[in-house]
Amino acid sequence: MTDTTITFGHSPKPLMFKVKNILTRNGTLSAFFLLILVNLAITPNFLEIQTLYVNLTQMATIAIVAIGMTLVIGSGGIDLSVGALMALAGTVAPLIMLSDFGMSNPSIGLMVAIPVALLAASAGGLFNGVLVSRYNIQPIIATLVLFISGRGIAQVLTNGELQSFDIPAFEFLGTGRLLGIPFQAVITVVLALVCAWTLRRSIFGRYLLAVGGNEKAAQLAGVPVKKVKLVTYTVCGLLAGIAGLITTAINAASDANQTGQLMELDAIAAAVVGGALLTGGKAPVIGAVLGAAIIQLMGYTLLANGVHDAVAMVAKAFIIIVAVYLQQMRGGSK
Amino acid sequence: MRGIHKSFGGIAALTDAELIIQPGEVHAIIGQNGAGKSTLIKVLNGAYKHDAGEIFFMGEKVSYGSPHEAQCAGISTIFQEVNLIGYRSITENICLGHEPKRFGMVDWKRAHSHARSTLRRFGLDLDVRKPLNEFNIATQQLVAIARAVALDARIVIMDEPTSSLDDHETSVLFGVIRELKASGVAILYVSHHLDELFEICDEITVMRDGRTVDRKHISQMTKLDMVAGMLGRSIDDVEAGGTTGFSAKSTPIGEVMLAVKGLGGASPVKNVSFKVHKAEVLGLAGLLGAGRSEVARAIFGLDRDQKRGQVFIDGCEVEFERPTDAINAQLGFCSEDRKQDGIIPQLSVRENLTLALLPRLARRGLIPEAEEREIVARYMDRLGIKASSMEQPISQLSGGNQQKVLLARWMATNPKLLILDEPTRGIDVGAKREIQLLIRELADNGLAVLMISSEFEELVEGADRVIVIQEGQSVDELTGESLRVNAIIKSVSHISHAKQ
Amino acid sequence: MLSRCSAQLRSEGVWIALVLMIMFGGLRYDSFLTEYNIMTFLSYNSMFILIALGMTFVIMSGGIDLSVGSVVALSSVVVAAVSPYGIEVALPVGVLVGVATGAINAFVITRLKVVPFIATLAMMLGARGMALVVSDNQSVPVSWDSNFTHFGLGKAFDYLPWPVVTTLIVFIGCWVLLEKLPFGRHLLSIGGSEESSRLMGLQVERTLWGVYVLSGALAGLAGVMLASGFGAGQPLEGMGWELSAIASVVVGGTLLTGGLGSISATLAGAILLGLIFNILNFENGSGTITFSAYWQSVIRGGFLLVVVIIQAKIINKARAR
Amino acid sequence: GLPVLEQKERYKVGFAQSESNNPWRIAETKSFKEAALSCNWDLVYTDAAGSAAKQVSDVDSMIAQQVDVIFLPPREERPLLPAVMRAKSQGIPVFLVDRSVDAKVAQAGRDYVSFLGSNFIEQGQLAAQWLIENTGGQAKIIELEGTTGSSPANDRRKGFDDEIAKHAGMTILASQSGDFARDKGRKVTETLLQSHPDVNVIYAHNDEMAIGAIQALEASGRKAGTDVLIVSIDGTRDALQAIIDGKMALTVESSPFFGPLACATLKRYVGGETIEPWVRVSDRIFTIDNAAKHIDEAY
Ligand SMILES: Nc1ncnc2c1ncn2[C@@H]1O[C@H](COP(=O)(O)OP(=O)(O)OP(=O)(O)O)[C@@H](O)[C@H]1O
Ligand SMILES: Nc1ncnc2c1ncn2[C@@H]1O[C@H](COP(=O)(O)OP(=O)(O)OP(=O)(O)O)[C@@H](O)[C@H]1O
Ligand SMILES: [Mg+2]
Ligand SMILES: [Mg+2]
Repeated sequence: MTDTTITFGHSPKPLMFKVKNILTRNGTLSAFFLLILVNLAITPNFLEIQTLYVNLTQMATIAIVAIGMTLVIGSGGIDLSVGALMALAGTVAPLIMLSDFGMSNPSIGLMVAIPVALLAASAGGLFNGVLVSRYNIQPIIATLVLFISGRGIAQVLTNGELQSFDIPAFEFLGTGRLLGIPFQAVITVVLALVCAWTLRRSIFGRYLLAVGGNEKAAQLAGVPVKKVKLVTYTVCGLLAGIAGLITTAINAASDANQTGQLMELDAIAAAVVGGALLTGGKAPVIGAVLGAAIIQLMGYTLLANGVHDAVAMVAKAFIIIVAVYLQQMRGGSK
Repeated sequence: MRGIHKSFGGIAALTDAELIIQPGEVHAIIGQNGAGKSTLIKVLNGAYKHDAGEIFFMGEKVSYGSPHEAQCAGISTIFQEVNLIGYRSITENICLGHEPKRFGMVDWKRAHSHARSTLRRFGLDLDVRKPLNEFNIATQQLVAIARAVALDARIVIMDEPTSSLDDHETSVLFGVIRELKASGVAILYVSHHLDELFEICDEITVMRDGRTVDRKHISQMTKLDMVAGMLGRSIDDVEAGGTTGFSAKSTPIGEVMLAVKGLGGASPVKNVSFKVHKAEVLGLAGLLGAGRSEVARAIFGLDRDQKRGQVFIDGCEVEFERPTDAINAQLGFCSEDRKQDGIIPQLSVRENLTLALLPRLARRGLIPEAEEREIVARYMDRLGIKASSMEQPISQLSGGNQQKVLLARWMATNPKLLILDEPTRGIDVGAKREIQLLIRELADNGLAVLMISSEFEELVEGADRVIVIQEGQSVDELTGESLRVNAIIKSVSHISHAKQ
Repeated sequence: MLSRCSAQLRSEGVWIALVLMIMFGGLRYDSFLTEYNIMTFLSYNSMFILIALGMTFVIMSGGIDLSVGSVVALSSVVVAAVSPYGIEVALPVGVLVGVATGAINAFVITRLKVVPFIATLAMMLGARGMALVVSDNQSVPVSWDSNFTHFGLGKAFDYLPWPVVTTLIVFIGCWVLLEKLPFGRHLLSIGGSEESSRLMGLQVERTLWGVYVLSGALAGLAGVMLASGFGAGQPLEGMGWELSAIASVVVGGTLLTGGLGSISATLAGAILLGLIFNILNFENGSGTITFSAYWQSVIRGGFLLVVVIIQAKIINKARAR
Repeated sequence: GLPVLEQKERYKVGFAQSESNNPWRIAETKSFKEAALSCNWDLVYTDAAGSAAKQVSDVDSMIAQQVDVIFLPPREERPLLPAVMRAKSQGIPVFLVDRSVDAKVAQAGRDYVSFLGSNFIEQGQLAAQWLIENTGGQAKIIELEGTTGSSPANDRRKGFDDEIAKHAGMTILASQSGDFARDKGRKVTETLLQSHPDVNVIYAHNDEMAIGAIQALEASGRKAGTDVLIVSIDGTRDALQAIIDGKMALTVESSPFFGPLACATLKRYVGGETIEPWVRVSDRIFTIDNAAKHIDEAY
């Protein structure tokens, strides 16, 4: 049709231009590198392995929840209940482990506690899915229900009280190392790869994007729209549950009041900074992990440099806008 | 307009395009799908910004930043896809942006009467307070036209205004165009119905691959000239092919594939019965709003409230709960509304094409990539789908190519019965021919095809048999000798005319 | 193109639920329908109604505004600081604070093309941060000597609390804006389809500016009520208010996808969601059961679920026809 | 004058809790519920979920229900004033619990009966004084603040910082909010340890954050209690256990057990006694010397 080359990355151009090109085309990455550069310049002791570990462990939960959020956003929805589901999973596991049964059979208790906790969070996700797909309730409102009462359920279960425990096998989830790498970072990477791969290669992934892109058309083409949504929200709940368990494990205590507080905002921000479109049809899982890294690094930078909480909030607001703007420059060629 | 360039993400859509329109003339732009007609129009009215070139309007150099500016300057546009607001009433849609006001407040009384009188020019008498989406596409299209005409513009741009109108409505539109023309308004007219042009147009600009390749007065052109110009081929070459793509039938009709008995239920479908045989193309004719699309949707397991009646596939009665069931029974359905029910805009050509095939393609839930690519390449090749690659988002393709991808989506599933609702709506002659050829070829290979079309010519030449639907009832069947355009027109409009 | 489904606004559900709730409360608790309870209830909920009204406009235009809760806080601390000059100064200042944040939202949305959800999410952080910075992390005392607190605590004609009167006036203004002025029509069209509206020649950006500025202004006004009705500018107040505002709007039947909505249904929705708190308080005082804070959240979520499902059923039924 | 409360068999007592998202508040509520049983109260309990405005509205609904007396732990000092004033105008005596309201506008003995509680500023001072004594006036401190903008965070910071500022050898390296929560306290400490590796004291505004800090220290390979001294406020069971384990040095008590005190004070008030404006609760200090003795009374 035209005589211009279609893939304009290959044409010979000065190096600077190329770098600029890659960065403008991948705004998320450029925002990330920008943050790293800033940190190298101003943050004391930034180039330490411990710094890396601290950031890895702290971003793990955001990243895991953001992956689930990306899937939901990709299917055209949103999930406000992830923080509440984290709290739910985080309280259910210690409840079982600290019960008479769990105390007398520690290993069986652990084997039961983790799946049951994850099941509880998945059930919450499934509940969201049912509201969204079966009753056609708009996702923000559907998930607002569990946002309000999910944490309440967790609090009712524990009467709002903290449950401290000393179960090293469980705490490994939060504090352990695998080949020297924080265990939760390993979990994050594995989950990200599995999800990214599933999205790319599996029929479910294709269906998910089709539903997010144009639900009516997908339905007409034989995509089981409701089932896809059910699975998507359930997976998101499951991932939130995993994050909840990790949080509980690090703290060696479950706190229904605090676990996952405001996580939905971080996760949504991470997903969007990572390139998810709130209109659906795109689910960049790896981007979400990168987005989580940006959110984490941003917090780290402000904190480590003594920027006080109030000012940090303003700065965060600014950085989110800049990151999303950079991210969007890639898409909007106009 | 002179030397207009416009590209999307590095792909040129317009190269050195030129357009000159005189006051009081009806100027047609023709060209294949993707030739750049709509893009040129959008550049003119400010929806897109051009990369290079100049636009002069009444001797002044102009460049509009938005359709709003163009509208203020006197350029009003009817866009190719109906672009109105479904939830809002007809009045609101017509008056939007220039509501009659009293003391700064919207004067609803005047607004309604303005809307009513505007529509009356088109012979429509509708409840203007109702939301637009309660009306069918043809009515919506007429509302869009009425809106543009009511704007008191110097130039009215019409991008394929007739693609969802029937003959009667088209002739009403032509009446309005003549009125406008008489009052000195210039009209820019884009259409794939070449015959229409002779009726209404003065000047023709031919576009090909983003360039304006020819500009002549209509009297100096024949249909063949136009087709040749659009395709960039010699006249002889084109002449050999005929005007529609349908060739003569080569395979005898087989046994009954689909039988519909007394289908009815909620309005507008009341009582429809017909049979489709293997290797047969059955046409459904009817006026807009007769309920043809609803019949098709009901068969395919959509709109489940159409409860009465029976549907048989291969002799067995079936009741599809959802499209998946129909697909499993090897049915395929191309809906009339590409944007709403067809494409998944963010996904690539490849992903769109294999969507319906996935359950069969996938192994243990995974999609075999190589095989998928191979299938996509095969169909893109076979249907001549023009895209920069199979990874291009489908939203960037022209309408005709989008339609081909959707056809391929169903062909790939190797269906027994294919339901095509307006398969060639808004598609250029070149692509249309190809699609028509393809339909024939599919039928000859034993496929049963149910084709809904508002173009009677297409039905006459393409269908083996035509069922006429009138106000939700199947009233007539035309075959063989009786299958003539005139006969369809008569049959289709019999009652409605008698009523008036 | 356009969908075929008939989609008229359905908001019967919220009115029925509201009437049922009021009847329930009135029959079960002696002092529920007393003047004191009704007036203090309305007075307190005025703030929620105001931001819910603003949110209705935003949602009808197809957007969302997550920043309102923080803007209330920001406005309240700024207003508290100028309260010695009296309400004549404080009121415009508070509204202006809201207008400014709304304008920033609008700028980010229309110019930088950041989706409303994210743009206002950032403002939610930003305004909260600003509120804390301005107030030096403390609630800001208001002047009790000027007429400032009269606005939040006083009554018009010795009967109706000023916040209620103000909200009533704002409500009427919003209704006129939506039903009688072109602006209302334009924003509904934009919510129905932004692309179509642009192609039809609407000045989409200008209307969106109006929508976000209005939402901000109403949040600013709510901030004035907060400061003068509670005697302090409170940088930490208003957390989660955006979500209850969204819930009020949706419970009222306004489509989150935009294009369809009703101002009066939002009013009903906001009152309904406020009532549940009031009723829980009365239930805890009636001596049979005491719901802990946790049970209260479970019940509130459950209540929202019921209302939303009823709404969904009504809407789905209408759609099926 | 203050409203008179007639002698009755049972009193309808309003308790307008401000929030229930931390152990301290939970213990406080529990204490009031127990007091209700032992003192023959019909308790009208509300929860403001952290919103001062809602707390005012909660008090309003108590007034509407015509309770006899209101115990109010104000979420904030200033925004609760209208609630106090309205109760007064409706003739309902109010006792403030654990936090007071702005003394410039409302006064004990005139607008409300009395304030029962301790002094947050003093708690911060106590922690600072202990540190100064036990570090010989030399320390590099990280401060973990409570929720930004909340009054215990502000007061505990003021009391501590003012005291520390008097000693040149004591420096506060960084002061950041940990939101009164264990998880956030841990995260913030992890980060601050990286940018301020020379720290040797951590002061947390509550025990939860202190425990988070211990976890952060251990994760970074430092020994809590030896490499870094930890002091905080509250006196929770977990904190006392940490003191016994040698991981924490000190916690200043901030008792949530107001129920019995409330009961006793109300009895005195009904009996016609004039209640002093501030019924002081004296805060103890828990260290390794007495932690084991008191752990069973902790919450
Ligand atoms: N928004 C867009 N982004 C990218 N490419 C576009 C866009 N709009 C149009 N194009 C491309 O520009 C070319 C010209 O498209 P245009 O819509 O102008 O064709 P047309 O002549 O109107 O075709 P049709 O008859 O199918 O309407 C096509 O190749 C199309 O793929
Ligand atoms: N949701 C709806 N609400 C009200 N009327 C509807 C609705 N859907 C369809 N109709 C009506 O049903 C009738 C038939 O619809 P439709 O126009 O699709 O028939 P058709 O014969 O298939 O026409 P077309 O040539 O456009 O395909 C029309 O009169 C239309 O107004
Ligand atoms: Mg076109
Ligand atoms: Mg049709």
